[in-house]
Amino acid sequence: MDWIRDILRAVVGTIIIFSAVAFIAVMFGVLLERKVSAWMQSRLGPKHVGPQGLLQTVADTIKLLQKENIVPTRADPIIFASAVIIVPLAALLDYVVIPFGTTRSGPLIFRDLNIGVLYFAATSSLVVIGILMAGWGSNNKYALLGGLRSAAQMVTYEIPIGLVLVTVALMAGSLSTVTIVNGQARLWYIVAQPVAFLVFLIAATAEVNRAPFDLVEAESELVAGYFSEYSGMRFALFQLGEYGEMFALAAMAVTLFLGGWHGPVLPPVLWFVIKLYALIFVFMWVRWTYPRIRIDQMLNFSWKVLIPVSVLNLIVTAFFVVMAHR
Amino acid sequence: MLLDWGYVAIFALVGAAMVALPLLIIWLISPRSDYPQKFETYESGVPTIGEAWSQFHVRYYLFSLVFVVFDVEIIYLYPWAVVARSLGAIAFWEMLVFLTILVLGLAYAWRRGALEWT
Amino acid sequence: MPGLTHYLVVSALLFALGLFAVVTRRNSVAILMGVELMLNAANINLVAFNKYVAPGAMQGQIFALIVITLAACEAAVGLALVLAAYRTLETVYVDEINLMKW
Amino acid sequence: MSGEAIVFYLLAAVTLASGVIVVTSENIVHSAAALVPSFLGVTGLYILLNAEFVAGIQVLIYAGAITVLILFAIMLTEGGTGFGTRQRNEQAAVGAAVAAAMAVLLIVIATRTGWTAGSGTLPLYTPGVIGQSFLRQNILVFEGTSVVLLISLMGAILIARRED
Repeated sequence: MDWIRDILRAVVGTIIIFSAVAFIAVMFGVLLERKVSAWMQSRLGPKHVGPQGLLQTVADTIKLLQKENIVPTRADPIIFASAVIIVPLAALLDYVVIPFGTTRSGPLIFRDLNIGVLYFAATSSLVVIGILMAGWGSNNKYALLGGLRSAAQMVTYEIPIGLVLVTVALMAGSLSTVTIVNGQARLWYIVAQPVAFLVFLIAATAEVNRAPFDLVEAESELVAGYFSEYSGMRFALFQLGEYGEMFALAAMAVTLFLGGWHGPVLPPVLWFVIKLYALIFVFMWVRWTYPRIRIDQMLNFSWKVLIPVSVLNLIVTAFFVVMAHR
Repeated sequence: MLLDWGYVAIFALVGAAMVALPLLIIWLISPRSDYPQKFETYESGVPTIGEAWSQFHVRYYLFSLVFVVFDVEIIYLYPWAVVARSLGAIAFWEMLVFLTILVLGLAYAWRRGALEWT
Repeated sequence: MPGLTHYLVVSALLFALGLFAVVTRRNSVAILMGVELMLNAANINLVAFNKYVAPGAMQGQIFALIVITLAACEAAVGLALVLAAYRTLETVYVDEINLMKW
Repeated sequence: MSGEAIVFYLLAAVTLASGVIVVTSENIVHSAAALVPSFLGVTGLYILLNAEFVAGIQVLIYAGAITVLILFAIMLTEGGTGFGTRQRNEQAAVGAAVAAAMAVLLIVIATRTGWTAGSGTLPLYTPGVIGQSFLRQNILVFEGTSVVLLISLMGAILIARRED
């Protein structure tokens, strides 16, 4: 019975990826964020729960599980409830096309789709819908304003990300992520495409609403942006969505520019994880270093700097790829 | 190919179930309160005034408008990127024409001030 | 196995739903949503015919892409018109936009 | 019933059920939100029809861009304030009859016509095949699209911008 085996494999794979993202990436990521910020500000950070505070996020999650289940009476119940599913799900769907490593029997990936990077762009664009629904469904002024700003920011930075994805696809001649990684066996694309890498990193920071692009959930003016009204476990699910999306974009950056699993001596999966956490560290470093920018600066930066630069970069890349081939 | 997408469909379904699981758990175990103020909309601690569902400024629309057009532009670049190498120089020139026309669009939007947050 | 007719029936039903929205809705944004449903129905037809009637050619899928593009343009321009009408007439309900009617 | 048939009926049910919500909901934001599952259902149908590239584009453009545009437009106009307002005009019954007649007509045509099954095998529609087709046979369409996009961008900015 082939199809039963396939279904079982898919279900088990999904559960593994989801648990890995939830526990290793998100829970550990939140802890790391607090430790890194503490380190940058000469503090100690969480220290009491578990050895060196390792279990702090676990304790926080258990606490959030026991919180009262509050849906504001003025909120729109259906939209309010579906947003909390859509945002983390759309973020986690990205992981389908990310190759984590390679084994003797082939690359370690949930499914190597023909349209890999296009799939990635499509699923991450679904997050915007969830955010708009969260903002509108809460019927809270801060949430709605934050949701609209988030949506404007995310759609604006989707364009440079799309252009960078096309540039890398052009280098590799394929949309499949495994082919892209295989194309970097000898030389990582970051060497040939430093500009594209920089654009991707900046746009990814904006895409996950992190400082310096965190004006959409600026605590001092908008409380928590689009998820102001979400408390308890719902809040945790939005955190899952946000950190899940950050790790997905970092993993995509590793896949596109840093050679994915390629590296000497160490096993491939370990290389992937090392590169992933190095990029995550860069995200955190940036977050705790730079001040927040204004919304007009944020939009101007994408439309008047990133997009022209990435279009130009694409044209130059196309010129070299096509001419070098002759 | 259908098998690939079957996997993706199962990923989405199982994933939705796993995301919904914590919501089921809190529905079962979380304490309830019938304290009406807790269900008020948050507005910095003062009583909520009016609905949040009001009208917003048109500038949000202008940005999403330019976004949609560029997003559509990029979908044509994906298939081009895959075959550009094998088609050679002609692919480059065709794409240059395509991109130039769209850069004109960006320039127009810039010039008309659609990219200004006024 | 679902055949061509199955897809055509689904698309016919979707088209009828869109048509219903277009002829009965008062809100112009809802009318545009109906138009989007109708375009989707047309696209299902194009792709289905591509698979079952002319598998060798690929015009069906290419044309579906073109239709998606035009749908995006239509939505952008259409919604811009709605906003312009709302600005001058302060309504989005098509039966209240009657400046040209007497 | 084969697996493909089950999936087909499920997708058709999702598409049509959310389509019904889109056209009947009294709350315009609910209509817009219901567009998303409807578009995703159509995406599933494309995949069943071996059109995965078109399916990816459908999610990216319809679910990810057009729905956002529609939600923005709703929030810039009536937003949620139009709850009390009547959403359908006086001819709802006539409209329903027309739509039903249209559906019946289309279904009769679809089932009564003897569609000639085409010759040739369906190639795997990878992005590469689509790209070849765009850059070779359909080059005029390809370049024409960019002009259409440019014109609609200019037109929409011209219309939507506040003249002051």
